[in-house]
Amino acid sequence: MDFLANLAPHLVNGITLGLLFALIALGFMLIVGVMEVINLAHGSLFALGAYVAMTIIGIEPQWFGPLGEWYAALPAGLRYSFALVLAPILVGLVGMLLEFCLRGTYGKDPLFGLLLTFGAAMVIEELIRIIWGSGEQVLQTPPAISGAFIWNGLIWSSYRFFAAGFSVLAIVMVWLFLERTPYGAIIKAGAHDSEMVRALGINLSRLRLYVFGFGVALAALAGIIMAPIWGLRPHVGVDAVIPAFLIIALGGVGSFGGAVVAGVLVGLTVGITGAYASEWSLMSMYILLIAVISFRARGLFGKKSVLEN
Amino acid sequence: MNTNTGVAAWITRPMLITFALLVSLPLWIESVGLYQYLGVEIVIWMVFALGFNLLLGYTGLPAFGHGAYFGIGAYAFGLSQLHLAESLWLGIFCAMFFAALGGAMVATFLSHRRGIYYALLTIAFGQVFWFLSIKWHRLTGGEDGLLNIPRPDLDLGFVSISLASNQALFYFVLLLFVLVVIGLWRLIHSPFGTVIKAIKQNEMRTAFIGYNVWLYKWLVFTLSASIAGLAGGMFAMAQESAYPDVMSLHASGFVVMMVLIGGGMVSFWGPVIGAAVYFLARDLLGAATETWLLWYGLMFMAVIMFKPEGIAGAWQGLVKRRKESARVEKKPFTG
Amino acid sequence: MSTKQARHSEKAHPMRRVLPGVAAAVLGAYIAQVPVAAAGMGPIIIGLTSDASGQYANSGASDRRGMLMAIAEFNAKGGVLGRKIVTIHIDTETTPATGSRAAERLISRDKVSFLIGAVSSGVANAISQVAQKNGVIYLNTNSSSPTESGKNCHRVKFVWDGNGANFAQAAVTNALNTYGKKWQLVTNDYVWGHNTSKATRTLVEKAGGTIVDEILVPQGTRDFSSTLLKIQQVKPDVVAAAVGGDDQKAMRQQVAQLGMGQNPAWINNQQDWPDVYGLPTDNLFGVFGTTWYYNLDLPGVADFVARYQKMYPDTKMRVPGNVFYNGYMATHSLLQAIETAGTTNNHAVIKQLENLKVSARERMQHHDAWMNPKTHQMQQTIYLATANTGGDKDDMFKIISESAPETVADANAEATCKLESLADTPVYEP
Amino acid sequence: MALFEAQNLHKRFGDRVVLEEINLSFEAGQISGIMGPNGAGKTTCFNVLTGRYKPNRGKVIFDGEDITGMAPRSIARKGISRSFQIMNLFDDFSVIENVLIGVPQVRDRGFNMTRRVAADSVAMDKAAMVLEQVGLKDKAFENAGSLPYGDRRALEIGVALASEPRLLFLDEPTSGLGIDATARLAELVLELKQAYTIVIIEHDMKFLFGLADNIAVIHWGQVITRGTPDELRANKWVQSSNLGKLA
Repeated sequence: MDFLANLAPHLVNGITLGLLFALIALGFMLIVGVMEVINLAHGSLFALGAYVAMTIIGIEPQWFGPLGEWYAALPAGLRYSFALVLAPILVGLVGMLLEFCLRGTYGKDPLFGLLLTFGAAMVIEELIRIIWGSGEQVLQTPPAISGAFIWNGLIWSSYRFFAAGFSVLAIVMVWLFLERTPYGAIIKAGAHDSEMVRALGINLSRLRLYVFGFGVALAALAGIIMAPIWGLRPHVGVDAVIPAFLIIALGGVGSFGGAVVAGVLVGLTVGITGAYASEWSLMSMYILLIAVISFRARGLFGKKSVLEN
Repeated sequence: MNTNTGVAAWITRPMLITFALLVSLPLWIESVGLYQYLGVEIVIWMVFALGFNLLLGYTGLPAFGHGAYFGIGAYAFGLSQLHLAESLWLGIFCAMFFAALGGAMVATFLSHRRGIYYALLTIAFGQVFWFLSIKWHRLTGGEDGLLNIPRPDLDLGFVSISLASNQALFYFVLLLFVLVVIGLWRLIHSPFGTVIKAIKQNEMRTAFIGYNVWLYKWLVFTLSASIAGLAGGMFAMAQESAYPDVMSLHASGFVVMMVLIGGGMVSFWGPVIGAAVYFLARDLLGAATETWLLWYGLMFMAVIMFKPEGIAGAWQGLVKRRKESARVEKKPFTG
Repeated sequence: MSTKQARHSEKAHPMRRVLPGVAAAVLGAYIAQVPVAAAGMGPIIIGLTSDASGQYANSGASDRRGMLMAIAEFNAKGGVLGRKIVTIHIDTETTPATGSRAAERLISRDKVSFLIGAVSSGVANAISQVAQKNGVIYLNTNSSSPTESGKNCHRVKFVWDGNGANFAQAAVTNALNTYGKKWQLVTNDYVWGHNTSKATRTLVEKAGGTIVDEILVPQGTRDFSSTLLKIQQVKPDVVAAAVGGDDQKAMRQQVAQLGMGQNPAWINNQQDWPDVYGLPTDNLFGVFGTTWYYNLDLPGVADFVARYQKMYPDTKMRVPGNVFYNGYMATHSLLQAIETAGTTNNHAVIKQLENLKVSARERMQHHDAWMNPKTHQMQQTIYLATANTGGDKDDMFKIISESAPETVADANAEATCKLESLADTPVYEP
Repeated sequence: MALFEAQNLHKRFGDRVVLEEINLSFEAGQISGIMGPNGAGKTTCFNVLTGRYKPNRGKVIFDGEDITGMAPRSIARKGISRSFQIMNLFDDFSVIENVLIGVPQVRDRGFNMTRRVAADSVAMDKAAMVLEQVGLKDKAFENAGSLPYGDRRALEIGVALASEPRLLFLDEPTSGLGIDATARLAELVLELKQAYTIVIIEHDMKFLFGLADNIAVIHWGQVITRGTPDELRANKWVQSSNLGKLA
């Protein structure tokens, strides 16, 4: 009983963590699932998103004259939500730029896409270092979602729950978009046969452009959400891309539900080991992956993927 | 990729040229502003990349955690020297053996997988080894690394040569490089080589012809892991220490970069060219600018975008175009 | 000159031909930059091995600024022994393997006379090993790992930062009396973390406190929520955290979010200025160590800060911190040692450094400092600080105590450090 | 008894029954045909017979030995080889390499890492012979990927022949071929009949009726009738179905 009392908070915590992981993996999942591109720049775009948001929130009055002053006068909450919308869009455009570079690699060995984005990751990380410096930065969160609250005897971070809740929102939105809109249908079709998409008379290259942009925007969004927890530094993306990888492998390529379930699963595993075998908390997710993949060829819910041949 | 039915001699002209170039290296390396130690590292990574390309280029298996076996080799070499006996051959043996062992173990999980899941599993295992190398610090020295690894003499029974100087070490490393090159060249023109290339092109048909695809994939992985181990062992000699970061995802990514920049997908020599370019570019950029990573990434993106077959591919294309234009000149009345 | 050359050739080549371009640039620039001073009376070349990328990029930059300022001041006075001082910097990427290569390159190709700079102990080890082999004097400016002046010490290596043991010494006893006897350790699960926590543990137990629990967090941990929950469940009086690098940055942020910085009491190891500068002060919870602070009320400090601001008018960091200070002091002392030795001969300079004594005034610290000849670690004043909530945005620390070197000496360093004999250290006189 | 027998095979994908109560037997030295409209389950049946899929129920017996659910490679090594409807070649290899890799001499030395393939004259001759048979001799060193369609079909069969099978399965060998190419293929098959037992899946009835000694008709995943071409021509069902009109 006492043990359960101890365990409970860690379960809660593990689930929140898991939702965050799922959010991190979301954009990566979309790109890999639909375009069969393993986007190793996911991490640095994740970081870029946070940096851009930080800049937008902290715009100095003098930058844009009266407009700037009016903006700077806005309550923190408004500026934050503004950044939450604008930053992903901007980074999404960067993503589209990257997609142009990727075009040459379509239909070739998927390796090339993977390595191109590996190069891009380096470039973006260095650009961040040049623009914002290599120092530790802080992404300010509005007071409404900052601070902590006490819940049966333990202190919990309000922001963490906001973040988890936001992840749920984002996940549901994306799911609705994929399942309940014609665009979603097309995207899913594109995921499984580009033949069919062409047959539908849809411009495949434009589809790819948008999907990639969208996936990257999601990466940026995750970056903004994670920055107040992980902190912000040019190479923070590395911490994002590996879990994303893992979760996709675990959930199965091209499976939306899989990614979400896997995210939560990883979160729980890390959370619980963190409490009872903390030194293995990082290792645990790899073990989990190896265990699952050894028995389930395509992760939990994976479908056959072109990337397998 | 070069055909099997063409004449495949033990030694070919490109080999002789490469060997000659490298043998003479110590004579001119300083005068072009390079330094001996860099030569050592380059050749070591050439060996690593060659072994890795057996997996990536010839069998088409995307393995992204190969730094792990390089690292295992380095640690195995170091530990054998520090705790067992100071002997070069023992060290090399341990390096190759334990890397192969690790590889074989992982390969048993991997070999019925393909494509992205193969890649992801290799990454996961790579991370596990990396993690262990830090975690198990009583054995490995953790993030401080395994230090003061001796460079044992090269004992040939009748004579024993000291490898203390980087130049002596270079020639030893070069010797192993030569053996590896000849060995691999032979291997890829052997029946085994033909089979793995077949697996790359069409795994299913290869099985239907009656080959045990799993076993071949397993064997290739183990083999290339042991070569990675060999390289790692030499690396431990060169650095006289072994560090966890050679096992990190980045190090593993870099060897993939070398192979692709060089053109490993289309040429036996790709990895060799790639390793050389990689280190030269990196060493210069690193010394020239704080932002070397930026230029490095751009360069890399450019190669993938404009010459995905890598340098060797570009070269082959050039030669081909030459030939064609020549042919056109020969018969001016065509068309 | 090499730098300009290379940058130029970089920009010059069109994308499409990038590879051959770079290849050409490589050779071109190499040929162009064959060392100026092969030997003899050319300038003294100093190789700077501070990190410019990776985890410690930021501290590395600050470290390097310190060295460069010291060098600039000497050059202004006409250099050392009448020789100008030039520097070559190579990014060690916070990666030991790169550290060795960088050291090999600087020694064999650039023929440097001395090597300076490190933040990560791994890199410092790698460099010092190559340096020892060649007899090149190497200054570890900023790695605070006890192993540096312990089991991994070298005759050619001199360590200028206070280490985990020193800070523990300074912190533990007074924390034990003020906050309580029930301690919990949070330890980064790698060598540095374990050493630091071990030091704390022994001190705590010696002083009659108890360690109720130790949480090991793997290197690379970004989410400390479960750790923090665990701490709340254990309810210790004091948490002594030996968490470093990015892990520490992440942890700080999460502790701040929970407002757990005050209760329980936290004992952190050293907080490097570049890591905390510009952060909100609630990121700076608990008690932590440092070797120097720009607001110390001591003669010379104000002037030092002014010189910094004059030389680096447009760095984000408006005031120098401990990392800069260590980089500066190390380089300064080395150059002085060369001058007094009257030669760059490594043995002579080593002897000078081993008997180095620097007055409190020169060090801008409260106590005289001296080099321990047995461990090659600078014995210096250790300060304990805590967040300064009142002050302006630069004045982040409140110094709460200063301890004389002898009171905080790293007890088991001398036992574990086995320096190579001078005789086994090759003579090196560039 | 027959060289190859399938005894009441069942195959389900999920809840969809694809094969039901399939009983087939192929006599040595004969050409047997399996026909039926598209989607009747012919190819699935083939895949079950050659080990690509395990049947849910039933037995596959080759030369008196139960080979049900054996891995494709083991079945192949027992002397059963097949061609594919969707072509499955080694496109980066030269034509002769495609055959060479199937040659038993090469296969048995598969783990040999030092011997040169090209030096193995026995294997080379064997490969050359196969190419002779399928009429690709003069294209031996062209790249398989760049062959015209008809030649690729021929090579598809060549690869299957290389392993000296006792039983040869051909999956829709005529698909995509023109009239005279089909005619040439028919000659080739008759020629092969001297050496091999052959099973052909076809929907081109003329082709099949011209060659096969006996034919099984599969529809809705079941064998609805079997017999010699003449018997089938007489068969009510075949006549009623459009299949008959073709023949």
